[in-house]
Amino acid sequence: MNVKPDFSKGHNLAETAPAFLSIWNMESYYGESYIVQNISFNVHEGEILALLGRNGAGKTSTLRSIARMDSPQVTHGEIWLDHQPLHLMKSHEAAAAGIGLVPEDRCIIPGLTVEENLQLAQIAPPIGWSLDRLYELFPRLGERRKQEGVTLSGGEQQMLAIARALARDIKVLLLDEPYEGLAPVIVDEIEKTLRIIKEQGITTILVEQNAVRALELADRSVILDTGGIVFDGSANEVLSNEELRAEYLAI
Amino acid sequence: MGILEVKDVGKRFGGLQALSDVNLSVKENSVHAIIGPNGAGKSTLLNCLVGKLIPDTGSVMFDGQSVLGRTPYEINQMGISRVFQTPEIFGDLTVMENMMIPCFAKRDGAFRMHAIENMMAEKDIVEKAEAMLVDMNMADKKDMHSASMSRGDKRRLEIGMCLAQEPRLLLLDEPTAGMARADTNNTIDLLKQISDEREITIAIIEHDMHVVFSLANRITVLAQGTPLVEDDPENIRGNPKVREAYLGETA
Amino acid sequence: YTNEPTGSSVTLGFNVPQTGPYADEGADELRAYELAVEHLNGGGDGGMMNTFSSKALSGNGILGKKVEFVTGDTQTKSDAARASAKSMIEKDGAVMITGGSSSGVAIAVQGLCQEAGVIFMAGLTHSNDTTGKDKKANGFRHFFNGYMSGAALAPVLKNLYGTDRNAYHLTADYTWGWTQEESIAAATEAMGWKTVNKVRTPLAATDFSSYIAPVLNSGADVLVLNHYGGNMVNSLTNAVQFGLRDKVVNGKNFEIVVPLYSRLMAKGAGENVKGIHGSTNWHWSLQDDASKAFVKSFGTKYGFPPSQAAHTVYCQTLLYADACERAGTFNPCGVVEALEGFEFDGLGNGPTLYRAEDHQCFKDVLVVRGKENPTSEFDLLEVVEVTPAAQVTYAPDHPMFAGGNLGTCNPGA
Amino acid sequence: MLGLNKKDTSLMIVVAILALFAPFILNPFPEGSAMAQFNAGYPDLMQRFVIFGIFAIGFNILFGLTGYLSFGHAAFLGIGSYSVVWMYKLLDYNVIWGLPLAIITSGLFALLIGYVSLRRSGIYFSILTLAFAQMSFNLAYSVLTPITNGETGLQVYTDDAQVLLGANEATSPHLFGIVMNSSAKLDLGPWSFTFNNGYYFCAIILLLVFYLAIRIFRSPFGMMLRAIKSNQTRLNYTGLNPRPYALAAFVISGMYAGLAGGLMAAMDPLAGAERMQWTASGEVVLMTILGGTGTLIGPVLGAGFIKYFENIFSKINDNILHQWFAFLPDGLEDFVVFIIHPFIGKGWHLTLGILFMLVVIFLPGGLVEGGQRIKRALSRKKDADAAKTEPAE
Amino acid sequence: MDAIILQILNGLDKGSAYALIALGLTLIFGTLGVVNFAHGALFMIGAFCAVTLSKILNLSFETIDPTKTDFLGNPLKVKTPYVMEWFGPETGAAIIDWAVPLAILFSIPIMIAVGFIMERGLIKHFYKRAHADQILVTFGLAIVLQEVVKYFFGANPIPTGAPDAFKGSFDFGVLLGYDPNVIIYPYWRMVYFFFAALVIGGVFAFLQFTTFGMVVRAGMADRETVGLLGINIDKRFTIMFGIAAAVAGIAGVMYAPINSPNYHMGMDFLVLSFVVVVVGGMGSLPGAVLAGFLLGILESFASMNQIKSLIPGIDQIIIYVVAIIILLTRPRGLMGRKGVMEE
Ligand SMILES: Nc1ncnc2c1ncn2[C@@H]1O[C@H](COP(=O)(O)OP(=O)(O)OP(=O)(O)O)[C@@H](O)[C@H]1O
Ligand SMILES: Nc1ncnc2c1ncn2[C@@H]1O[C@H](COP(=O)(O)OP(=O)(O)OP(=O)(O)O)[C@@H](O)[C@H]1O
Ligand SMILES: [Mg+2]
Ligand SMILES: [Mg+2]
Repeated sequence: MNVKPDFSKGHNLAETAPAFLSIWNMESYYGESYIVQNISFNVHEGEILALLGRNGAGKTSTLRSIARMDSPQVTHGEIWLDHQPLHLMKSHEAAAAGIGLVPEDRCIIPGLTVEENLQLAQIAPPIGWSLDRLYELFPRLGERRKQEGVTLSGGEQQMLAIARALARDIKVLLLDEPYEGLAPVIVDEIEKTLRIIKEQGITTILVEQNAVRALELADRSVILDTGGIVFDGSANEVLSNEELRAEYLAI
Repeated sequence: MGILEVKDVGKRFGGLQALSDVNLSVKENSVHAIIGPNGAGKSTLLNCLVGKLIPDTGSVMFDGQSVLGRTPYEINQMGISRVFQTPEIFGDLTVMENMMIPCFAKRDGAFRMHAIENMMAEKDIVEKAEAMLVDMNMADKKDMHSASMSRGDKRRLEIGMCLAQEPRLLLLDEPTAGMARADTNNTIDLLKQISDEREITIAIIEHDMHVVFSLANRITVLAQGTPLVEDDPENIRGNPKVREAYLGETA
Repeated sequence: YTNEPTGSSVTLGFNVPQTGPYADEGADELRAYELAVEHLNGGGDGGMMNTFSSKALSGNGILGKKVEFVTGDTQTKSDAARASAKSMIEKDGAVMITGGSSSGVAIAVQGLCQEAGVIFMAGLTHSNDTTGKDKKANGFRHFFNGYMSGAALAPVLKNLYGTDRNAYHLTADYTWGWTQEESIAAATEAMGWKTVNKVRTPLAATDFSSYIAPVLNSGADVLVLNHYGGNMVNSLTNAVQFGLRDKVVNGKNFEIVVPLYSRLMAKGAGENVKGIHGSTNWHWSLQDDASKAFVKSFGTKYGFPPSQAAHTVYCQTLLYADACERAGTFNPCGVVEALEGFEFDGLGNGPTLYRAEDHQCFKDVLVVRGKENPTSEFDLLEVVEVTPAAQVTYAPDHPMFAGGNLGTCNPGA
Repeated sequence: MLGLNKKDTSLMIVVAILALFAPFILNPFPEGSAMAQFNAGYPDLMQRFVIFGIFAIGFNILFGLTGYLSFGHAAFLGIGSYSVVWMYKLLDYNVIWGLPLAIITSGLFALLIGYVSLRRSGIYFSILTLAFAQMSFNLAYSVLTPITNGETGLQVYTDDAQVLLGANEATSPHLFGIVMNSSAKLDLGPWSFTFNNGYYFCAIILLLVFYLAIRIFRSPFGMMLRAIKSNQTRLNYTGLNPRPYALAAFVISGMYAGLAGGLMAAMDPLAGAERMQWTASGEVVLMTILGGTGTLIGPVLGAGFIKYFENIFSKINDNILHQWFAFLPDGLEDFVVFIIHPFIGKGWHLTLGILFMLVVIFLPGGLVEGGQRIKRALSRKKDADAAKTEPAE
Repeated sequence: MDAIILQILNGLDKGSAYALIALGLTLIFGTLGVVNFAHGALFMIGAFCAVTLSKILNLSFETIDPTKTDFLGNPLKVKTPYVMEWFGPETGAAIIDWAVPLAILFSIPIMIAVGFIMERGLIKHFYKRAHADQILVTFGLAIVLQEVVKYFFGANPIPTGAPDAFKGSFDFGVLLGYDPNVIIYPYWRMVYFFFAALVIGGVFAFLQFTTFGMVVRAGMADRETVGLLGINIDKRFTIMFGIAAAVAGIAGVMYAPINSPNYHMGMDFLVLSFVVVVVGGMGSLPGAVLAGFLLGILESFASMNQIKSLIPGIDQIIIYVVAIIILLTRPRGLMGRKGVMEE
């Protein structure tokens, strides 16, 4: 079932892309299982998009596809970021093009200290926030800078993962369940941070189980179910649409 | 006298006093929640209970016996089961096999040489595992390779595996983190049911206050390695110290 | 008897190392076998068939049957060698197995042939045990052995280095090494040398520096390297590296002796062999008619002179064929009878005896020295002395060879 | 049947048929034909297939199930062989004394080595086992010569005790008078088939231990072993002690190796030290991976594959090549022989190395995966055929 | 005492060979996590670079010397190397004499190329595969490389001498006040020791003072995440492989005069080098170097007659005994990092 990417249908999105980040007919596979099923959506510059859905709906897979990770394998479709064809890139090229993914299991690198984890992010250009500025935003990390990253508590790891993304000069921040495992006070704080990030002009896609919280923050929302898009519209619309909330978000 | 008595436990990591003077008593058949800011030492405390870490000072008694100095499997055989913060399951095995292993552990103890018997011919085990899968709402995933499940499903499986052991004390480290709202609600129901019907004592670490307040009969708030307060849920909710250190405005 | 040839041809099994460290030696053996088969079947110039004192062979195969052969790889491992020999016997119907380049393999295959009821003509095997405690009625050895090396070398060493010498032995730590060490020590002690130390080195050793470094300080003035193959190449190279040969100890020049030499090893050790003495079974520079005939026919076919291994296995093939002819049968018992006590000449080492008591061959042994100014890449050794057979002959019950039992010939099924 | 499910039963039957009819299956080419070179149906090689199959099956119980990669299993093989030959020397040539002893001594050694080595996991475990085996090899080759007869290998001499040796008893290995190296021959036209007592003795043992392996794979014990490979943390926190399970697997696989070593000596009364060398340990690792780690039949296939190359390819020489290609014009014949020459005879290692690489690159699951692919391709074709025929109905 | 000094010298030298091989192996095996059974073959190829260069320098034309005959009685063909013809006999001879040191320059590009090709063509596809698969494929590769060398150079060792300037040995004993000839040490082995120290230092400096080492370590622990940080880890792995191959290769070049190169010398070193790396601890370069010297020195001590007479055969097994003791007392070898190939 190894479908070769087929870009022949030629919407030349490079010029006509309607938005900052455009996903067009994207399909991805884990081995032979078809996970992301032909989805298209746009994200505008500077906005926060909430990507919602049940467990297993395909949110993580979508983010990983956009970041051009090896799995799931994108077999069809186009992804354009600011006129750059992400679908033709490998993950490190996509990262250089401005994608910053905070993965759901944080992926702090074993064997490296907190500071080294951050330094690692600043090896390849473009470089973003300075370490000092990051420690200012997350003082806890500053205190723990010599500790091995993986021995941090869950919440601290989450901060490190976000800081690591910001250490690079990114255009789009992909956040996979950033609130998971965080104390309510910290969630508040991260939310504040996200607003600061937004003010910096960074576009964000936020995947979150706590839909209400996410929607309050987001401008727009896309809801996934079994690998397909079931809703694409403004965040307020979701909050006001009882049916949608009950069916796909159980809220 | 509770089923679990933690006395004066302290634990140091290098320059960091992760736990100090922790005293905790968990009553039989209660649901005891441990909450606290990130890095407060909750997981560390849990690790001291299950033999992963050995505390520097203090004692941990389970049902009148000390757990200190015992290996994890011995402690488990005493009746303490644990669910991890990131799911630990047998990824190479099917869901059914994952569920059968704790059933064997319950029946046969830490080691038994049953090299010739047919696994599937062990009727009692198979039935028990199947029943457990039905309880966990996973019967349809029975033959699935457990590594390729979504994370929510993995966590549910892990909880099921712990329950299959019929432990006397179940330790849960953020069981609903990353779980969709609907499943979170299911899990709450399940845990309620467990504590009511199976007479299992539960100690739970959780940041989702919805879960905490739905389940707990008793709450300990840990901050910077020491218990801040221990009280009934209603009192905790109103406690200004707790609000400031942990809950923030949202709760 | 086992594998009695019924058709118009007879199959011989050439079992040589084709992989592993001795592969080149094995390749040279194979060349010689092919040459022998060619000559037996009447091809080529006949080689040593023309000089061989027995005239039973006429170039029409053996007993009128065309000679065919199968080859196999011993890998210089007993197990692999036995497996290969068995396949020749069980699958290809070989009536005779020959070849090999180590004593362990020779003894293992000899035992197998005894059980299976075929003749074994051992290739390169220098351990006393092959015709000593492990001798078998179905097996014959054309090669000389450790005792004979010692007996041949001792007088030459005495002439060269005198009777007042202190020898230090480095010995490969397995059976062959031990028997050679015992033989050489006995022979040199008999002429007055003292043995300062006998040090065993692991078979797997590649770097001998830590064994060689203490030699000078031990008061020894002669180093005897009871090593073969890669071990010998490395230990000699290391010894020369340490400059042992430039030293003067006890007022005498320090000397190194390598009791068992082969041209391939000399080639591996390169310049380091220059001026170093040892013994060898045969060398292409011998000027008797038989040797010349063999060198010519081998050299013409392959473009370089044969090694002692090639010579040995060529002779054995002819001898086996000749024995069959004389016995009028391929039956191993007939062949054994024909070979036991057989005396002949014209195969390159002078008058030769296949002794009945232990199936060891007695002939002249060469003492050679690494050549100072070689004229070509083959011209590495020069013959210093041809020790007559009588001087290397020993009693069949000599203690170094005691303990074995030849048994009786086994014709097999 | 016999407590196996349908799939396993049919696998067992297939293996039984293959084993019992091997003398036919392995000798497909008529005697004297050019292809006869590829026949493998002679006693020694058939015995080797089976014996190394047993070795690899046992190894796979450890490696395939628990993931513990031992690099020292050859030690047990050697110990098994020495045990059997010592019984020949002390009692008599009946293999009934030696084989159980081989299993017991190798089991004891495995217990000892496993107990120590299993304190570590991963590569550290591998190196510990390697170190023990290499120590055994080095000692057996030299210092322990009184027990092992060193380089020459342990064998029976006429002056050995052999206290049970009867007057008319066979002087080669036998089982109550059934002499291992005697064979019956069957000639069918140009074909010739050999039925060897020793082979059938080994084959029956193979079937027994293969059956045992299936039972182990399907047992709760087998599942625990797979759980060890999958996640030891979880196993610990599920109240199970991984150590005795792994040790039991180690001992069982050591006993398999001991049995295999014992059988080698039962077929051929000689035990050499090089059986314990790391290359021998490495060989069984390669056999298992090549065949398909963790599969039941894979290791047997892998063992057959390697032994086939070792024994058949190494024997092809230029002469044979010239015979094969004699039909070609002379120049072309020489050219073809020149091209093939590096891969046969003394180049059989090269062919083997290339095949290792090809198999592992293209068949990540080993030879078994190759088989599965063929099967799938066939069934897909069948499906396609079925689909084609459907509209016609 | 003199005997001890002597064995320490020997041990340092043996150790530098072990350390160099283990260093290269650790870069691939301990750091990239690829079980590279072909590492010995790289060492061997290095040695054969020296052989090849010396063969190239010895390329000759033939003239007939009618006064002498060859073994068949024909007039002898005398070979004169071209370099002697071109540069005059003396300079020519000097160039040939210095073949081994020259071979270092010759081998580095070759080895780096071999490493690149190996990684790009083969190993790349095996990072995510099971260690067992890596063993099989690299073992296959090792056999193939070895057989190719055997095909062209034969199975016999090929003598490849050090320059004449380094022949003979240096008398340390005299320096320390002992009698002459008590503690002697070959010049070339001293060169080898200093060379090894230089290479080891160079590799350490490269990995320590650049972020390269950290990136590769991180990449090995979690390739995906490192890719997310914009780092092209594949490229760095390839470079790492090239470096490792070059280290193995020049270790082989310099080793050629110590022991004549043969096609299976890699396999002879293979087991030992794995033992050294693991005893040093997976993933630790200093560990590998330390273990190399430690085992080298202990091996030398074990070969002393005094010790051998106490424990017969100890020199046969010392390495393994030490390995077992170290691995049982230190779970991750001397300086191993947690989690590297522990499963
Ligand atoms: N490595 C994998 N191999 C095969 N299937 C996978 C793999 N990872 C995920 N899947 C499947 O892909 C589907 C989508 O998974 P994904 O992780 O994208 O969901 P999600 O929306 O992020 O869910 P969650 O909220 O639980 O994180 C699930 O059905 C899951 O079983
Ligand atoms: N192995 C270790 N070495 C050093 N420090 C550690 C180690 N394990 C934990 N810590 C530190 O101890 C503190 C307590 O960690 P712990 O994981 O118990 O927190 P927690 O209460 O579970 O937090 P969270 O809710 O974020 O999971 C943290 O600051 C953490 O960085
Ligand atoms: Mg997800
Ligand atoms: Mg925690």
